Amino acid sequence: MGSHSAAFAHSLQGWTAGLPILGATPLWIWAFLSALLVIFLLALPFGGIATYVERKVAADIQDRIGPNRVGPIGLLQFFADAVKMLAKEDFIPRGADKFLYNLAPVLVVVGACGAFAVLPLAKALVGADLNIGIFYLVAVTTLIAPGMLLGSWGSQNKWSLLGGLRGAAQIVSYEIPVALSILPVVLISGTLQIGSIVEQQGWVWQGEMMKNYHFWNMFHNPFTMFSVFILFVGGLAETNRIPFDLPEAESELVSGFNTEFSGMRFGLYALGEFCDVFVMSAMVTALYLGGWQVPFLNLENMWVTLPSGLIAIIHFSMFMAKTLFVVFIVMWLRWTLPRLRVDQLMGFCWKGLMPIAFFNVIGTALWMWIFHGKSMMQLVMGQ
Amino acid sequence: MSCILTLMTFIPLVGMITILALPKNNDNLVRWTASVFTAIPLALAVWLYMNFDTANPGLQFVQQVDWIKAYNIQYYVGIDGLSVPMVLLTALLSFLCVVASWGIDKGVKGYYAMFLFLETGMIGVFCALDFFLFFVYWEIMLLPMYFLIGIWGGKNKVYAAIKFFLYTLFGSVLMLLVMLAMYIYSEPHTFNLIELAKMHAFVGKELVLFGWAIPMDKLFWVGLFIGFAIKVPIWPFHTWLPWAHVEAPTAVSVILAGVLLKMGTYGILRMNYSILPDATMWASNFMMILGVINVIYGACCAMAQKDLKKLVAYSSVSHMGYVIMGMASFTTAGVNGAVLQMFNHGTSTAMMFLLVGVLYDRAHHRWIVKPDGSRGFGGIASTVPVYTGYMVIALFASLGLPGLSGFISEALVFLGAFSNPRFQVYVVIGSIGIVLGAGYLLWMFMRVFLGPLNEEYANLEDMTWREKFTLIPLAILVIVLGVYPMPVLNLMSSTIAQLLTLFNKV
Amino acid sequence: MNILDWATSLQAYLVVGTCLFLLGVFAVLSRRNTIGILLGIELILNAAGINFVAFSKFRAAAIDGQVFTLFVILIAAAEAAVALAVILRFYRLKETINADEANILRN
Amino acid sequence: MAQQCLYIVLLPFLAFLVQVSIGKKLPRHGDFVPVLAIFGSFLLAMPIFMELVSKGEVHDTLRFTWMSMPGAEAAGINKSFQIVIGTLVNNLTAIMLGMVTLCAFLIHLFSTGYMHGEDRYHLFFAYIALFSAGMLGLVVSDNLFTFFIFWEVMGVCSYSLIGFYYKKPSANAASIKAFMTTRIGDTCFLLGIAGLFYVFGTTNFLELYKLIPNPEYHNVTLLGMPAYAFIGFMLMMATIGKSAQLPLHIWLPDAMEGPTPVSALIHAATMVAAGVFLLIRMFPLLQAAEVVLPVVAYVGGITAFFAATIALVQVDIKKVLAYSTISQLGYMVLGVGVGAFAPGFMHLVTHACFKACLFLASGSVIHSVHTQDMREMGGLKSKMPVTFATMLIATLAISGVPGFSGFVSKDRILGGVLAYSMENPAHFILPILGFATAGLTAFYMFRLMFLTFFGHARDEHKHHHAHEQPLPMIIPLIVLAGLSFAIVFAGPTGIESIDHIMPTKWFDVALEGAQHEMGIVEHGNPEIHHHAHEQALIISLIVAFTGIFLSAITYLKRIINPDLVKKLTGPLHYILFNKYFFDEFYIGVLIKKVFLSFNRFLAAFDDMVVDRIFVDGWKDITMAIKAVIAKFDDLIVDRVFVDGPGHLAAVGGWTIRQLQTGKVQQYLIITISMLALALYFVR
Amino acid sequence: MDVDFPREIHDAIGDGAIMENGMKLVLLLAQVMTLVSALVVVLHPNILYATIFLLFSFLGVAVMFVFAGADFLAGAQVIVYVGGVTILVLFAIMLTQWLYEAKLKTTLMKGLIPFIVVMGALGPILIKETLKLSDSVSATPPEKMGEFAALAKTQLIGQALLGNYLLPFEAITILLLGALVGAVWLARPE
Repeated sequence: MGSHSAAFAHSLQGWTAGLPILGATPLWIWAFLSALLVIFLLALPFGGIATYVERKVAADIQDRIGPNRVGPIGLLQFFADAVKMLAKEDFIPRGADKFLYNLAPVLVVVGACGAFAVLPLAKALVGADLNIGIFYLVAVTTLIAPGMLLGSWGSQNKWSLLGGLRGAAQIVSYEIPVALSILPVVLISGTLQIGSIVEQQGWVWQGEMMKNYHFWNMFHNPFTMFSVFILFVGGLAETNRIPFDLPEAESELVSGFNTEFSGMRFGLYALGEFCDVFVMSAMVTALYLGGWQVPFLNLENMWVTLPSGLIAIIHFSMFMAKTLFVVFIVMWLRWTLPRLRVDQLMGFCWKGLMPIAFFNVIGTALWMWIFHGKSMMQLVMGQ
Repeated sequence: MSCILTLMTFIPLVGMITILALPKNNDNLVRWTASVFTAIPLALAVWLYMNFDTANPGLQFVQQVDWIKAYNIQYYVGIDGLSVPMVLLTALLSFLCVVASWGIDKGVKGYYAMFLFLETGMIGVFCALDFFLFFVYWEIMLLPMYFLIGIWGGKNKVYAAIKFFLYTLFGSVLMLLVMLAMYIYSEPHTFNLIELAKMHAFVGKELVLFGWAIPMDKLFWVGLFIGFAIKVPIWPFHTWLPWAHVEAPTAVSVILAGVLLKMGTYGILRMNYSILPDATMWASNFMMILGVINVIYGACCAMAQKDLKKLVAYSSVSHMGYVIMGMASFTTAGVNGAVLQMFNHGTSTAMMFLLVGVLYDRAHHRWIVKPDGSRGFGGIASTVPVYTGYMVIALFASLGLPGLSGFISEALVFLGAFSNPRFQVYVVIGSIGIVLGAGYLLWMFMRVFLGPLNEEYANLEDMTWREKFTLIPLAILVIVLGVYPMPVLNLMSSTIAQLLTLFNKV
Repeated sequence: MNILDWATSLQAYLVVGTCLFLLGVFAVLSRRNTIGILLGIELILNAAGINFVAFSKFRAAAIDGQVFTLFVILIAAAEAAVALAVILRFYRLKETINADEANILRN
Repeated sequence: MAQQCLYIVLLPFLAFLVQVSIGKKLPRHGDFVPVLAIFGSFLLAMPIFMELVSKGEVHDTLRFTWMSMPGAEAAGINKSFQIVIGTLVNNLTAIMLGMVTLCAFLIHLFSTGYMHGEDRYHLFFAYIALFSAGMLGLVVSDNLFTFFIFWEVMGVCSYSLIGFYYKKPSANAASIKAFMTTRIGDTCFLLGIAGLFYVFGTTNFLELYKLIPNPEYHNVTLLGMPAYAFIGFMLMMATIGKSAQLPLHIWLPDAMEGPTPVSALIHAATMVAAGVFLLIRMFPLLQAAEVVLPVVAYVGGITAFFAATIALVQVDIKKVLAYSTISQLGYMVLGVGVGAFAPGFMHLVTHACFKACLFLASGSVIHSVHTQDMREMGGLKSKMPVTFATMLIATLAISGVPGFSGFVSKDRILGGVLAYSMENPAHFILPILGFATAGLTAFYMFRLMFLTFFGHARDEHKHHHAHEQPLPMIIPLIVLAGLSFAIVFAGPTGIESIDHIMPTKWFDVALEGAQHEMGIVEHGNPEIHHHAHEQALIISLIVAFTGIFLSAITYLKRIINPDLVKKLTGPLHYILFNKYFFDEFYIGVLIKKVFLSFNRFLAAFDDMVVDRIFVDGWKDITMAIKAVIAKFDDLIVDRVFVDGPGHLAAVGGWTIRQLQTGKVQQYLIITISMLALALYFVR
Repeated sequence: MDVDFPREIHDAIGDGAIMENGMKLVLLLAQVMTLVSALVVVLHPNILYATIFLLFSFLGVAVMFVFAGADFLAGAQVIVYVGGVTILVLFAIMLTQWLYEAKLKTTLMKGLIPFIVVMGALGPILIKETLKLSDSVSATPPEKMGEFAALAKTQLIGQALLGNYLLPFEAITILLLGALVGAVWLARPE
């Protein structure tokens, strides 16, 4: 294991080895570049497309048409939006704390995009497969909280401040159930490394390898079935999505922490938020839904040997399909559920999710102890 | 299934924990849970009864595990003929009392938790064969009892609870001292009751206290005896009992009279008799006198009571006197009768207390004669015939009517004690108790149930099904054992025969 | 030895740690705002953490230093919570958070 | 046969169970169940009885172990203990079975009429069914232990039935009195049984009969007296309690609070006779004990006389009968006491029949006129002819008129007494008491008859409503009256068809067999006996007719004015009317003044002294010690030894305190400066 | 699990070979950022800014941890300090107007004596001692460092916490609980 760590950077270096200049470029630059590549090839388009999709989904759910003017079926709408944002006047309200006002969106985007580094997009396509992967993911996304807080303070607007405070409190609180519902997975796979976690969720029909693979973690034991929902709900709250969108709460706080932001800074906020949704969904996917694993198939161990490029593409599409499905659920929920009150929100976290999450951790631990780490699937198959 | 005793002991504890984990407001859930967790030991007790080898005088279902190895303390449980009737009685009464406590609606969770904890202590005491373990259970029992009286009791509950607690604790201290002394002076040091009984380690030795050389076994005997006498209670250590009984809630009174009192006599048989037979022989006259005093004194005091429950409480004092008399007689019939009386008194007095509790639930007082001199009840036999029927059974069982259980044991005690030439005079004196017993009970019955109806209670409600449910098993036991006592006698007789061989050598 | 190589050496870690410590001490001593003092204390704790980690890698090549740093971090978290609660309490009492006003223990 | 006895006992018991559980729901409140059950018992008992009559002897036993406890037989006192119970059918049993089942059946039958429409009708039948079971059980018991058990069962039935009208305080008082009084005897009985177990290790009659003559046991002592004497006295006490002998007789008159059939069955025919039956069953022991029998005789004689004197002046018809019962029981006890146990037993049986008849007849009267006071009756002869006739027969029987059963048995007892005193002239008082009682009996019984049935109606209203009773109440009267004739028990009738069924002197034959079985040896000179019997016959006839004559001239012809007599004997009448103040003495003085006061004192002692002083007193002592120690602690330990150094430190502290500015940062600056300094030097 | 952080970093450390200059630059920048931010923390009159720069200082320390092979600690540092302590302080400041407005500037006199003490006395001694110490410490042989770097730290920390350091670990948990309960109690509304 681990041979594929930073595989992408390595392969970049490998591919360019023969070329002048590029060939002499040190690995760390490649690593840096690869990170940039991920962000620009993945995060930015995703952020853009997501706005469009969200509007389309909303329209479908509300039985309207949605964006339909720019491009075929409004497909280019997000380009128009981007252009609009970039072209907008760079405006800082008077009385705002300039330093904080500028700093805040950056923190948010760094927090959200930093997480992309460890997402296992495919078996051979990982920014950096850290051995503290999940831990890193949790750590880096915490940067979002001070970002929101500072931005709201910096804009010298009481609605913003209220929104920012709510947001920070919410993120800090919901981090606990989220972390607790990550723990069962860690217990199951015995590692923090996302790559190997995903690896273990594979499926092997027979052979010696069988005992190391136990299908999706979600179906590992009864407790993880609950865990995945807690992770999802907690993630929903961490990303300030409906029904937990209290920091933005249009009807109460105008637009919450980003009221005073416009133009590219608002764009960054929006980007950060969408990236966050994506990261959260990817986390759910990687931890519980088998990541890039194709259900019941082990592409590397089939009767025909597939080219590695094809495998990577299939893995990647599998991963994206699962992730985007989760993203779709998030959007779906947005138009389905009403917003919670603040006290309900906190109560739900501390009195609802927390105890269940604890229970899941203990339950999973007991399961691991009793069944020697076998998943339900393995038990059913008699392995 | 050698772990059955451990199971019986700790299942109520599991029940307690379960109850504490239940939601706060769902009282019925708590009640059902408690019933289930007392029903399991009862079921196990039935199994135990079925599988108990009556021919074997020794210990059965033994489980022996090192507990604190450094001090040779063991988790050592087992039962023989002395303890098995008590274990059965405890399991039965605990279950019935849980059902009988259905009406309690103040702090239900706490009540049942305490109750189950109490059951653990009680069963533990009867099963323990290691003195240290015995002592631990003995003290475990004290605490829930204190709270049950102190929180769910009547008007003077705090006084009664503290009195009960301190008094019993005083006895425990003596017991503790003797326990430690026995440990120190036994060679090898042990708390194991069976080992101690085999050793005869204390005969002929002397213990120097304040310059006096005191025979060791007699000193130990007196210490243990006072400790147990307080629990029995033997005159003059009995005064906590009326208070505790009167103030405790019904079910707790039942347990108190039905099980806790027996622990004293059980303890005397288990410790004083087995370990210190010479000293027991030395003190037998003294015990017999105390027994007679208990019988007559208790009966006389009961006669003068105006509170129904206090009357029953003093009647317990009187009835426990028979147990002491039977034990002190050292005859087959006497000791068998004493142990049988322990069991029978457990059932009949439980019925009495339950019935008094039923009446108290309806009328909210228990005066036979109110403090102002007017009559408390009167003629309620016509309004509550079923209740009266049960009362008649309990009452006649209690006063020793042939055909009901109380008679068999009392008669055996008298026959046994009379067969020992040393005690015939005491038996003659003690037999006055039979007359007095009938006197106070029937007088009470007359004043409460018969005569012209007190119009205040014309609309008294008769027994509910739940109340009948608690009384029917006891009534059946009382009648069946009155007609044919062998099912219980069989359990104990071989063990008692073995115990008595100790005294024939003397 | 150029500056880049020096940065990876034990000395660099220790010097940074010491400087951080000194700055923390200075903040603790000079800040009149109690929150400022709290920030100073956090710096001091971080300095300690750096030293632990540095020695863990360069001197011992063992995990113990890291474990202690973990403890330091945890204690820092507890300390921050308690300190802020104390400051709130203090403000309710004195209507100020000037550290100099916290002088009930004088004389 | 012995097995048959089980069913005889069980049938009424099952009827009891049926009545208690579902009696109320059955048609007619289920009264037919006990009636049929006891009739069944009667039918089962008859073959046994008839076998006795025809063969002159029956004998059968059935035994099984009830309780057994293996003993530690190593030595001495710890024998294995076991109680073997069973049934015994012998001559006495057979006679008792016949008598009891018949009486019980008739009285059950009577009750269906008498109790008709009463509240708790089904329970009444339940109780008397249980009672019958108890009595039959007692009769068939082959050992004293079960004998005692059934004895007590009867006691509790008696208690319940006396207090049947439980709303009447007097009924309740009577019931509790009955139970308590008999309980005293019962306790002694239990002690007696305990003594038997101690001495013989068994209570089985047949075994006892074998063991008692064994001289080995004669030397055993109990409580300093010969064991036989102790046991004998204890059993005598049991009889005194159950058979209402002096001084425990007080309950029986009060027991008349119960319904009249109960009085007839329990308090006349059967239960009270059980005491005498006990004496008869245990006669060998009493005889062997030697000192007991004279005491028994005196108890019986005195009781007979005193009860008869009381009966002279009572106005309540049932009270008169009650005292008469006590008196007659006294006769039986007297008979047993003088060793004439066969006549005693015979009197038991004859008395059962005619006294039951008397009670039932009085019940019939009471049922008719709704009063028990004889002063309100009179002239009922024409209104209730059958009742009158049957009651007259029974009265003649009890008065000892020749040709009736009472004459035979009483005469034999008196003969025995006379013989006894002839042999032991010191006991001359016994025959005097006996003959006096015979006269008194005749007097008061006829007084009763005259006041009730003759003369004019003293209460017109009640007289007007009086009427003869329905058939179920009449039949028992007739049957019992028929049994009051002497021929049933004694002697050739000359009528062949009857003699065919009852051979000559079947009773005497049966009793001789019983005597033989018990191993009783006839003492004394048969010559004297024969002589005494002749004399007794003449004297008893004279006194009986004198009594009847006096009664007639006083109450029928009114030649002697009873009121005048009453005035003349003022104080005596007062004492008699109040029954020698036994009740007042027992209840008023012994129970209320002495016993209850003692109890109250004891309870107060328990509360005030044992509890307050000896138990709670520790609290006060502790509190006092606590106060002293607390003071000591406060003033000396704390102030001087603790605070003293503190004050010293305070002075020093005040000086140093001036350095304290309270500013943390200043302290820190000093600390860190010192640290720097230290580092500088340490380096 | 043989890997630790981006291969390139521990390649460099693990082989004992020269670390890539770029990475060294990153480390140097982190050190500088740590110190500069700390300076701002100490000197900035506005407590809010001081707090924000404290955040950067923490991040710098986290980066240094990464380079010292303590990646798990780096994560913990970020989570606890950035996600916990900083937010807590910010909350306190923002929720309570008085804290923000209480701009208690350090006066010259107030700052002077500490400055003298720290920079004049403690500072030189400590720096000198540090330099001496770091020279005197015989550094671990590179291969041993390499071995260490190759170890799975998270697992080791876990084993250490539940092994040798179980007692302190439990003590810390109790301390944390106590501290939090105490803090809540202290800060409760009147």
